[in-house]
Amino acid sequence: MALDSKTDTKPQQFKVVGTRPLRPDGIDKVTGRARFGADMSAPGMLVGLVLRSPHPHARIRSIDTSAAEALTGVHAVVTRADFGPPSDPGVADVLDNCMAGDNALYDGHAVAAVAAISGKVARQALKLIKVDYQPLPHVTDVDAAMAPDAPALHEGRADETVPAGMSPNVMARHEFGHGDIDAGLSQADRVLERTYRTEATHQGYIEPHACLATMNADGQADLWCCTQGHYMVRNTCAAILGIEQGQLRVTASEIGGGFGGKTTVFLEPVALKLSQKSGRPVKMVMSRSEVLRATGPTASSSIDVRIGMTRDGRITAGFAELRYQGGAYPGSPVDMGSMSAFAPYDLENVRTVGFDVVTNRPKQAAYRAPGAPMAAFAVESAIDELARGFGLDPLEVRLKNAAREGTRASYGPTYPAIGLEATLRTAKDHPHWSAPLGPNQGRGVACGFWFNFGGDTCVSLNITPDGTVTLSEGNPDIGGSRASMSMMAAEELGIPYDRVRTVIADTGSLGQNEVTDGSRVTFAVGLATIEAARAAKREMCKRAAQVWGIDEDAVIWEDGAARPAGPNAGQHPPMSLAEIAAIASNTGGPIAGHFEVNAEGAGVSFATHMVDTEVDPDTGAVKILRYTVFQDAGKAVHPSYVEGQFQGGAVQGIGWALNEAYIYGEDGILQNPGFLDYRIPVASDLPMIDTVILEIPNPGHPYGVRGVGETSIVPPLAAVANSVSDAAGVRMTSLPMSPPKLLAAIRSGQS
Amino acid sequence: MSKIHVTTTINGDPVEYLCDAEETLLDVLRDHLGLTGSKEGCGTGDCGACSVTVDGRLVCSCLMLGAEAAGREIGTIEGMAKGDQLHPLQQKFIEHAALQCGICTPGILVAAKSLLDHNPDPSEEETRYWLAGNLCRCTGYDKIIRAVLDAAKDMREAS
Amino acid sequence: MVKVQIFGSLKAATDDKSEVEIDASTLRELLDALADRYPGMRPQLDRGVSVAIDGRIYNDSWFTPIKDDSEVVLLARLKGG
Amino acid sequence: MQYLSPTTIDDAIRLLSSQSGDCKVLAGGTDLLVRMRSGFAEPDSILDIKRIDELRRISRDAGGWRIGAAVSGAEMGEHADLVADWPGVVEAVNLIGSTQIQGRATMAGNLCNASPAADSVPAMIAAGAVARIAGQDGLRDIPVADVPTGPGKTCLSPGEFVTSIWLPSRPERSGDAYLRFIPRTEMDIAVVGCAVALTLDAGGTCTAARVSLGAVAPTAILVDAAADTLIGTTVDDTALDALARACSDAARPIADKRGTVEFRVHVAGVLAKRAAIIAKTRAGGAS
Repeated sequence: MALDSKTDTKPQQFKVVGTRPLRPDGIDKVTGRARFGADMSAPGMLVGLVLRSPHPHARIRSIDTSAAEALTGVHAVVTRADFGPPSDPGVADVLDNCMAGDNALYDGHAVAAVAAISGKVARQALKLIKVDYQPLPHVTDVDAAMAPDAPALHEGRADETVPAGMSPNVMARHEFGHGDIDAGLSQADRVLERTYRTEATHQGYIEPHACLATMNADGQADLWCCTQGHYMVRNTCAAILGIEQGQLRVTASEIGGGFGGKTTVFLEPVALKLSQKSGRPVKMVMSRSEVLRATGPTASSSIDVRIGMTRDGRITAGFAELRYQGGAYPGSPVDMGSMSAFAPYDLENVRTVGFDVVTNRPKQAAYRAPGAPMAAFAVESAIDELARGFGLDPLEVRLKNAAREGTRASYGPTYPAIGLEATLRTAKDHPHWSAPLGPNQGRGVACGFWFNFGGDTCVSLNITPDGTVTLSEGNPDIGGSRASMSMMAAEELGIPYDRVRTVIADTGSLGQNEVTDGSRVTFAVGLATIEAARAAKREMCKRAAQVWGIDEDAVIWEDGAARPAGPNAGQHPPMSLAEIAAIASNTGGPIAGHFEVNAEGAGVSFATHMVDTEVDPDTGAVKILRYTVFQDAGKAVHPSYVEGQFQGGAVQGIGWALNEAYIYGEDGILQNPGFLDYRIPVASDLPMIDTVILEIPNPGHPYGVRGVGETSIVPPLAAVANSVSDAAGVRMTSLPMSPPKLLAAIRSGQS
Repeated sequence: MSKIHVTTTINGDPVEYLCDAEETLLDVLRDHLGLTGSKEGCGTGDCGACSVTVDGRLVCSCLMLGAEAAGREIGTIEGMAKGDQLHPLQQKFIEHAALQCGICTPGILVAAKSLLDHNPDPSEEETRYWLAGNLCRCTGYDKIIRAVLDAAKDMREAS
Repeated sequence: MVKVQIFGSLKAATDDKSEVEIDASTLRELLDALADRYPGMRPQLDRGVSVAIDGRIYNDSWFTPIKDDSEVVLLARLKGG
Repeated sequence: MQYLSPTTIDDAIRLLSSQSGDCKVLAGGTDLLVRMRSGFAEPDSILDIKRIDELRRISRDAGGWRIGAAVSGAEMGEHADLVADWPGVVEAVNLIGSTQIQGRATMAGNLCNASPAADSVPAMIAAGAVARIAGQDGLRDIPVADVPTGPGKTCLSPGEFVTSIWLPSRPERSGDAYLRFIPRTEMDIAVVGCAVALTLDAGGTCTAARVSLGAVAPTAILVDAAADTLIGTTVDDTALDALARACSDAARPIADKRGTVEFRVHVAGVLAKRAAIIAKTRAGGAS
């Protein structure tokens, strides 16, 4: 359903929302009691392990599993031959990624799996599986994969949008925009053309994928796993295995980070199949190297930008061609990158063209605002270079061109009330902007945009006999959402926060819930929670009306109690939630509210980031000196966790900008499948990350909430690049700005 | 191949177990003893999620054999709170929202406690370097560092 | 009639028109009518699109009302992480 | 796999020589367990030397220091007298990995792992350290510089293991320093490492120097030409520039995922200069 705007124009007064209560799962998580994916076991459990391709691209001529099956202690071996065609063709690529079919498409691609009584026996069994590979030519670079003679992964799979004559690795072409680029560029005082490149980065969640599966011969199955969406896991696994969704109950463990990477399945269908075959529960846990080799990093990109600017800082036209490789299957987020690239700006002439390219790398998975950070890196770098070239203030130039309410977005629609301008003005007035810089230091700013979304949501709110409230929702708590749901329920019901307990229900207990992604949870699940609370309030008002013998329309809910609506309703003392709950059995039975919705109408959000860096001109080392995030949250339900999202996104972006990268050799093998050389930021790399929360209410949410999780990773790539370029005196157009790359740029700039 | 019989002390309790020679202390804690608070994030000593103390010394339990624990005093996250009394660090982590997903939290708490045992008044920089071996991907470390420094301050004032 | 803005890669199906007029009062009617009128658009519509109606973005809800003067923009299907 | 934990050196030698299969010596284990985990090492037995008391000691020996092979980096860092004598060596050891790694990793293990990028090795070479090796034929002492023979390879024979490292007595007005370059501030393997140990006379002129580079060749190297640029100078800017050139000239690195040839060659010189300045200051020279 579509939701009507529910927010009045006047700011709302909140009692619970906007405060900082302790999260309800805090004690479990600081004592080690919280159970994550790998923390569950079952009686009679077997250990499942996966055999992975050592080749970047190979035809699988045959797989001989007989010796492994004969090994004592081995209870099941599966290959692709054990899986029939999926019942939904939409998951064919997912299955092929979980277990290779005719071809191994990347280094680390699963080709077989075993279940055995111990990890030790399972490891021995893997060595006994004989795979006859015929190595094929491979390609891992996006521009190389677009060459006409590049080795092809999926000949003939391009969709109808791809012009004839392109490389068979181009799967789709996307185009957005309006106006006339050439006309716009002709009005510019300078047209900047640059090519920008970013490497693939991994979401880098600290918890490897893990699951525990039990599947019976009759098709009934239970699955425990760490995921961003257990309903998605249920539906995908059911389709892959050809079983009914209702027969598969999935329970989400606590989740040790996801950032988009746990929005699909890898081990789960394999574990279920191993369990079915062995008749025993099967637990599977990935190693870190498996996580890096075979689960989704984001796309790497190569982007050409052409932007025209007048000398007073007006952007006359913006064009970008974006080429993203998304690994071995179609679906890189180049469409999102193409839509978001110029989204912060009010442009008469704008066009983006995106190409979705396949290569011999693991299938990309969503990563926090998928596709947007690299596009923002390109566009925000170009704008910065133009602005500085004219001697203009980079914040002023952005303000001059900023999208605002009524601007036609680069991706088409007209913006409602948005917060970009507020973030820019706040940034300009912030002491950080005017703080002095020392030698070899630089300052950079960049803006970022993300859509956010809603999706299917189902919650159930139950009033217990003693007047406490349990809220069941279907989205794993990835960063404090139990707290924010409890807060919104408490706010709406007018009761204290600690009277509400939020639980994450399994797939057997609620209807469909969309994955925890798209920054949707506080928005969509929050909205459903508020509506469920409103339903419960209506029922409680009805019960009070019954007791008072008045019309139910004559009862209102205020401050946690039913009250007569006015003097005409009669003199009745307020009846509290606890009082109504206590007599629920006498007034009709248990009281509950529930709400089911496809929560459309999420509000887009914007951020501006500001960062100071210091560059060591002799080594190319970069130090982050100071960082400030300015972002519109709509309404910050629990400001501490909003700040946490801002800070975490910024730091992931810093990693992407400076040192994180998938490194492939000529041989197509991933060279850094571990946290030693896949270098995510460590505590000593960073200063405190300052945050400024702005609140421009989203009219699509009762409390004005916008998603906050993703936007924060969009600006930092460009902000850091602009800062480093300022500090080093050379323009950096390729990420990561690793010390060897930066030093080479500095030295070639000097010579 | 017979298993090794190990007698040791974990969180002050006498513990005996049998393990294979190649099993790590982390394997033993998680798979044999049900102490799943220590996490395996990498298995190579790069993430710190499996941090424990051995005779008071902070180590990665993934880089130590179970057999090596014989006669040692092992401290894990499960031993940090005393009954229903959270350690001040645990309390401050909740108050400061120093965890988002919580997977790195046990390792960081064990490491932070080890820091404060060595140095009750660490600077921000000392804290950041001490904790550099504990990866957190959610928080950007800001609230973690604040929580540790705040806990240190409270503990100094209380002592 | 509703004016619908078409994004670039769909223009091949609309004789390069970036705006088309469709008789529709709900999202479902709109998508059905587009697919009927412009069969070349059908594969993309089957793969999924998002639709911005008066600045708010919808993905699935068939009966989302569309007014004659609504601003309607087709978008690539949104993804998130 | 078998786990062996002797309590004397003699028992260790006996056990080591009696193993038929691949027996690996376990000190801190911070490299060995990683190799086992990734399947690169699959030993038949492991000989844990940490139960041998004398290998856990730091003691005065012949005017210098003897550091047992089972002494952890953290223990070295906490030994004030050792730090006062050889700050560069201890810093180099303390740079290895995280606080957690420091709780286990040993200097002898860092040497025997024979990585060209090992942090402690250039510092030990610059300090003139000597490794004591035990085997069936008794003990032998050889310079640390001669222990690694290539990536992952040492001069140790089967049945031998390092029991301790000896650092010589520190001459008057001497100082040492080790610097490495890593992309982050912690947790990385050195892309380049450089150690400088030098001695000044009363007038501030350098009378002796040793300069060693890591991660620019198959093993850490002692660069005599670099030392020569310092000796006889007051370690002034001219000497430092010459030092940097000599180190860059001596570097014969490979390009890999951690750095390019050009980067390593250049940064070898940069670090040498910076390390020499620290060593000079520590020797009491004017800064």
